[in-house]
Amino acid sequence: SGDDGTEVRFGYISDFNGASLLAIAEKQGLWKQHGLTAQIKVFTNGPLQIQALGAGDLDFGYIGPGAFWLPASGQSKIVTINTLTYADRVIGQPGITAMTDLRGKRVGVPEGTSGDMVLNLALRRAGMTVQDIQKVPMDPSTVVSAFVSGQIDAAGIWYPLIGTSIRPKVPGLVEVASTRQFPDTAFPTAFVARKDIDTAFSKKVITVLQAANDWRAAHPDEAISEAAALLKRDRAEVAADAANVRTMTTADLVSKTRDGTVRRWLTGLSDFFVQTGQLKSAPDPAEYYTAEQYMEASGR
Amino acid sequence: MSTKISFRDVHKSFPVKGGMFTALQGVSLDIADEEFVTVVGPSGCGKSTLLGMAAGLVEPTAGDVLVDGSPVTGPGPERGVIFQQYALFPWLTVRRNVEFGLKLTSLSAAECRHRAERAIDLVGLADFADALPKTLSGGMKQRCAIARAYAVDPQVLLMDEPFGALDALTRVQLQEQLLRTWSQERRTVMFITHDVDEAVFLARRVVVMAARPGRIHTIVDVGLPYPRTEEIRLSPEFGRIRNDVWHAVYHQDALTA
Amino acid sequence: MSTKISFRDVHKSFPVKGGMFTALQGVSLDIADEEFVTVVGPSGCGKSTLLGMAAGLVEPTAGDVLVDGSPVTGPGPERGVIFQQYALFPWLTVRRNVEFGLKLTSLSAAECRHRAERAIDLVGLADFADALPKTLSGGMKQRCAIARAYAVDPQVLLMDEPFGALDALTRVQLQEQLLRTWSQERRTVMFITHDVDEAVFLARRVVVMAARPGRIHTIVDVGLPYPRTEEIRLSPEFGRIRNDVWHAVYHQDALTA
Amino acid sequence: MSVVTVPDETTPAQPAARSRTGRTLTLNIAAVAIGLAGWSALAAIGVQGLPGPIVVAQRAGELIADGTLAGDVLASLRRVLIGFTLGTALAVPVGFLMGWYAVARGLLEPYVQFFRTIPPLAIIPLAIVLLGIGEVPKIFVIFLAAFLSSVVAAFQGVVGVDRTLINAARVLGASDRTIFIKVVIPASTPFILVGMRVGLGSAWGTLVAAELIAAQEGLGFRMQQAQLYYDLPTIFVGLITIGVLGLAMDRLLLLADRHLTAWQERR
Amino acid sequence: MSVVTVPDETTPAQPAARSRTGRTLTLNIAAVAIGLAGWSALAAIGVQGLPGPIVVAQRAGELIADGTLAGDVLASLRRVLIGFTLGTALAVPVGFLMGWYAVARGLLEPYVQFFRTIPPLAIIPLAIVLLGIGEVPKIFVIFLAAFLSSVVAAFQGVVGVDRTLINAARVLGASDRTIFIKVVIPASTPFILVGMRVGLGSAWGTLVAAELIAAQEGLGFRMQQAQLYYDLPTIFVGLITIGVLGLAMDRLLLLADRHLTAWQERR
Ligand SMILES: Nc1ncnc2c1ncn2[C@@H]1O[C@H](COP(=O)(O)OP(=O)(O)OP(=O)(O)O)[C@@H](O)[C@H]1O
Ligand SMILES: Nc1ncnc2c1ncn2[C@@H]1O[C@H](COP(=O)(O)OP(=O)(O)OP(=O)(O)O)[C@@H](O)[C@H]1O
Ligand SMILES: [Mg+2]
Ligand SMILES: [Mg+2]
Repeated sequence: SGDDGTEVRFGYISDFNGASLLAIAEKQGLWKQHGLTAQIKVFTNGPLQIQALGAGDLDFGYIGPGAFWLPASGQSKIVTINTLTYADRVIGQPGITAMTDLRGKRVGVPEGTSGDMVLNLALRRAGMTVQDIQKVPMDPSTVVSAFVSGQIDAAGIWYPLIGTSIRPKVPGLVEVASTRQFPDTAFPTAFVARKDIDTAFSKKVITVLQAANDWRAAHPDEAISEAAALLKRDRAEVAADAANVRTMTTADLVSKTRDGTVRRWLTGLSDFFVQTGQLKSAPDPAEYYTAEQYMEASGR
Repeated sequence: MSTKISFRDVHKSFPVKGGMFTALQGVSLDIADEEFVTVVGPSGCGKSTLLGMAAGLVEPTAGDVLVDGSPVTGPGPERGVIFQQYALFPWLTVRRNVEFGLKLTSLSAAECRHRAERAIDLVGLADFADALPKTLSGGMKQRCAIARAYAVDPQVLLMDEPFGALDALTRVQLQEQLLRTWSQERRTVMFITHDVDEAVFLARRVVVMAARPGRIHTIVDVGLPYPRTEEIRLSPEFGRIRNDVWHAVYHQDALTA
Repeated sequence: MSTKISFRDVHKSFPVKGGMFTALQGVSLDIADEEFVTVVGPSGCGKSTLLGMAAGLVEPTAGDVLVDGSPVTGPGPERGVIFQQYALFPWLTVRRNVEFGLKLTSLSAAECRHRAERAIDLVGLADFADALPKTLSGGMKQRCAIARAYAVDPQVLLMDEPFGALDALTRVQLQEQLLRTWSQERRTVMFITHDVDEAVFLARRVVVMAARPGRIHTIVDVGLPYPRTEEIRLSPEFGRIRNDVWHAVYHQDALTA
Repeated sequence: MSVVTVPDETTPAQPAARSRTGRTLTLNIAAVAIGLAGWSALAAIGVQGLPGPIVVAQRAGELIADGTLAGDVLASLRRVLIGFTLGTALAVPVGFLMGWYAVARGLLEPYVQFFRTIPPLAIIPLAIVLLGIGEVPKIFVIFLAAFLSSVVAAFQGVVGVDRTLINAARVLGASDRTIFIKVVIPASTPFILVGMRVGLGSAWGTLVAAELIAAQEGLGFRMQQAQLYYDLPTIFVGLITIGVLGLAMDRLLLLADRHLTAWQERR
Repeated sequence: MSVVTVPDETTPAQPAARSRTGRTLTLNIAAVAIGLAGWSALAAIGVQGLPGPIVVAQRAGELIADGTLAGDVLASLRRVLIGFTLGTALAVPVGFLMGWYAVARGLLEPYVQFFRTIPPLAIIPLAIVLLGIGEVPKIFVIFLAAFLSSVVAAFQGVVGVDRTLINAARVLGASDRTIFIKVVIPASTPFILVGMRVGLGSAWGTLVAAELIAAQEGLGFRMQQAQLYYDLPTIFVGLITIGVLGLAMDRLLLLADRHLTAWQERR
């Protein structure tokens, strides 16, 4: 464990966002270079990792945008921003062409996830609210079966679920709204750490992640292969997944941290969570994003 | 009189650890219509097994069991059975146990109730009609089982040591009642007992069985007239037949059975 | 001879629908050490209940039950019981049923086996030692229960119609064996039976009970000497006592009990 | 006649029984108190994320005040009651068929045993595809859980019915149907009730899974919502409500058991 | 002496028994065949998202070839076996305590009944907090499910033991402990086995929930992973493997049952 300062217990989710850096760090020997060994554990979602962090069973973890309210409410700290994802869509059954067509229709969505966010953004842009549709909360796999079997008219859901499971069965599905249409709102993914993590230890890990991040930005194709190898999945599947991900160089992230872009992303997400009720108020990102450490680790 | 129950060269074996156990070997017996036959014999000689075949509960390994000329394929309400182990339904009161068979007939509810009442009275359980079996003494359970079989008034009565748990007076009273019913309503009765006195007192013929393997040893004709009275029980002729039967049973060595 | 078992003004009532049923009312009885007492009475008069109290299985509603001068607080291996319903452990073979009590003593395994073997031989079940209860006939089950109680060789034997399901010869053999053991090893026996002959043949005193409510009606002293032989059974004196007991039981009206 | 009819309630048997019930109640209350104390202690020493009883009680108060809890309880109770009732009602005849007819056993048993081991979560996609997202699939998932738990017990009960009792009914002229209703069912009541009690647990335990299927209210739904928001007090309110409702229904079953198996000689 | 010892296997009883087993097997195979046919038909008429048997068999082939399935089976089997064994082993003495001593019943019953109705999914957060994310919390969740299912049956079995048998043991001088081991356990074996069989179902049914706790392999884990990409063939391979393993273990229990309750007179 982290006690002797050499072993990192790292949680991740088995998709391109969650797995690529860990695959690269291992393959490129980046952990070893910094005198660390990594013990990586796969999880199905962010909140479970946050719990494990809280219980002291994990040192670092990976979360998607839907789980950002957890660090924001003080459950853990964000140590690096990973990527931006553009995987979320509002999809409709064939025949539906615009958000306004959804008035009074049944829309399935996993509540509090990025799918929920994109649905909210799309509604707002169309001048509607959730009151105008019939929102049916369900978990992601339920959304898939419900949409495929025509039990719901639309859904707020993401790739790769859309690509691998829904489109083959409903080829005529319509992407009514997409994350790409909201440049003002970003959907970042991040790595988080235990609240009581040792600063020196944490900085070493950040350094490794930064190195892996730069390698990923420089070798996008190889990064996909590395992730597919770790996940034991088809390279094509992972590639489709990666197509909705925007990676950034460490330099880029440092400058975005410095100029307040990251801060704006985080505040945007917090505001969304305040709307849904997951947060009571939007806290200052400085309270849960260790920007200083990130910049110090990068040496810039 | 025609034959009511007919055992034709009946064999029965049970699988036991390491082989087969022969419970009955080559038993042939005809019981006439309206006849009263008692069966005696050492413990474990196959009496209950034989009665179970007539009831349609035990299948012979070989041979045939006929009732009214047709092979027995299963039990039926025209053949009433009183089991050696009472077999009361523990969740029913005495009254409901007795009514059980009646309710399966086409009798009206009132008639069921009436008949059950009569049968319960007959065995002296009127005060316990609403008691559950677990609160009855051994003899009371047995009397309840008797009432249950009597209530449906079957043509054939197959009785396995029905009076075994009863005190002598109750026993004599029930013996006399049984004989009265039998002679008035002309039923056929096959009656297992360990009491040689009882066997002779009730029967037109006493079937004496032998053990290892179970088989018929002798059949003793009881030449005594009906109705059987206390007088007959005390007659020297009765004593003679009683001794015959006793001798037939007990020239055998009981405790090795 | 000192008193072994003592019932002092014992009452027993059971809760029944709508009130209490008095099973025993004011029963007082002393059974001396090494005495052989038989209990007779109409069905349901409380014989099993009384025996259950001596065994420590039934608590009196009022009054005291003492064994060796101290109140009975529960059952114990020094008081062997043979139940009216056999109560064999259905998952154990005859041999293991008989060994059950022995294994609870400090006897060696070999000794247990030996004693069980002897008890099983005694009741004539040697060939069925490895059979499960469900494969035994009624009488065989009863003999197994007898063997189980005999095997632990208790000081006091409490026997509830132990020979009820046995044929006459087996019964006589077991009666004689019981008397032999009793006289040689000086045990105390309380023995319930429905057979007045048996009651008189075995006992030093016959306790005659009456029903509704259950109570002691008379105690008949059997003045006959031990060992009891076939000769004694045929003696006029035996016949006289037998009639006394019979009269004591059956001036009562059995079927209303 | 020595049966004494005592019309008032002062027969000796009554106080004894009453005091026994009283003692059981005292013990139950003691047990609950110990549990609460333990919980408070755990929360007080600050086990991560564990809310104490007071916080939970406050949250319960809020949920009761705004009517959420009542609505959730009603919705969930309806689902559990219907699913459970149907499940156990079907389990008895199916258990009978399996116990009675070798052919039925041979055909049905593989399915029963197979589906028994499959987690309810895994049934959901199929339930949605075949039954939609209304109340039907939710009740179906609960029904299945209750059915699969009870059927084994019913089956075993039927198989174990004392053969002499069946014979006694047969010689009185009872048909298979009559034997089933009048002998097999009463004789296997103790088993069936075990099955029902276990099935009741399964039914409640499956509630959360069932309410994954597009529920709009219900205790399981509320708990999932709360999990999203990491709202532990609400989760605890849900857990405790489910526990208490389950306990209450179990007590009712137990009461039924006492009445239905009063004929058993028991300790 | 009419007990005939027949050393070879050609006694009449043997072929009958063998043919009965044979018929059951035939029926089971028929049942499976019917099931497969039904499944193929459903998949063929294009029930949304349902993969057919052939696709699933191919996926199974792949998973077997690369050793994934073997690893998953081993991991899950270990968890289920340990959890189930501990759970049922504890259920018997606890059921005994509850059945035998009124005090124990009063104290324990509320908890048992309360926790029985709580969904395993809801236990997970607490399990992580108290037990971490290693093997212990996973096994604990399975253990709990098996325990809670079995304990009711064990309890009911103990309560229903024939009083005469207990009395028979007591008059032979048996202590409470001896009575428990030598009378109560054998007499309630039919109940305990019902409990174990239901508990086995619960244990497997809880596997997916248990493997939510940061499992790195296992059938439940694999199914969840597959859910991220909605890889239905893999999910079906998992379901069928769980079903088959559960069925096999159930058969073993049934075999044990046959041996342990051969003394019962049964149909
Ligand atoms: N299911 C069985 N399996 C093996 N043997 C059995 C079975 N049923 C009965 N037997 C054997 O068959 C023989 C005859 O049994 P049955 O019950 O007919 O005797 P019985 O003459 O009625 O004896 P009793 O007077 O003691 O009741 C016995 O030796 C018994 O052990
Ligand atoms: N648990 C009980 N509840 C109610 N009544 C009971 C209970 N046990 C026994 N009785 C009643 O007590 C009376 C005496 O029963 P007991 O078994 O002692 O009779 P018994 O003399 O042994 O009769 P038998 O010769 O028929 O065995 C009976 O009338 C019976 O109904
Ligand atoms: Mg017999
Ligand atoms: Mg009695």
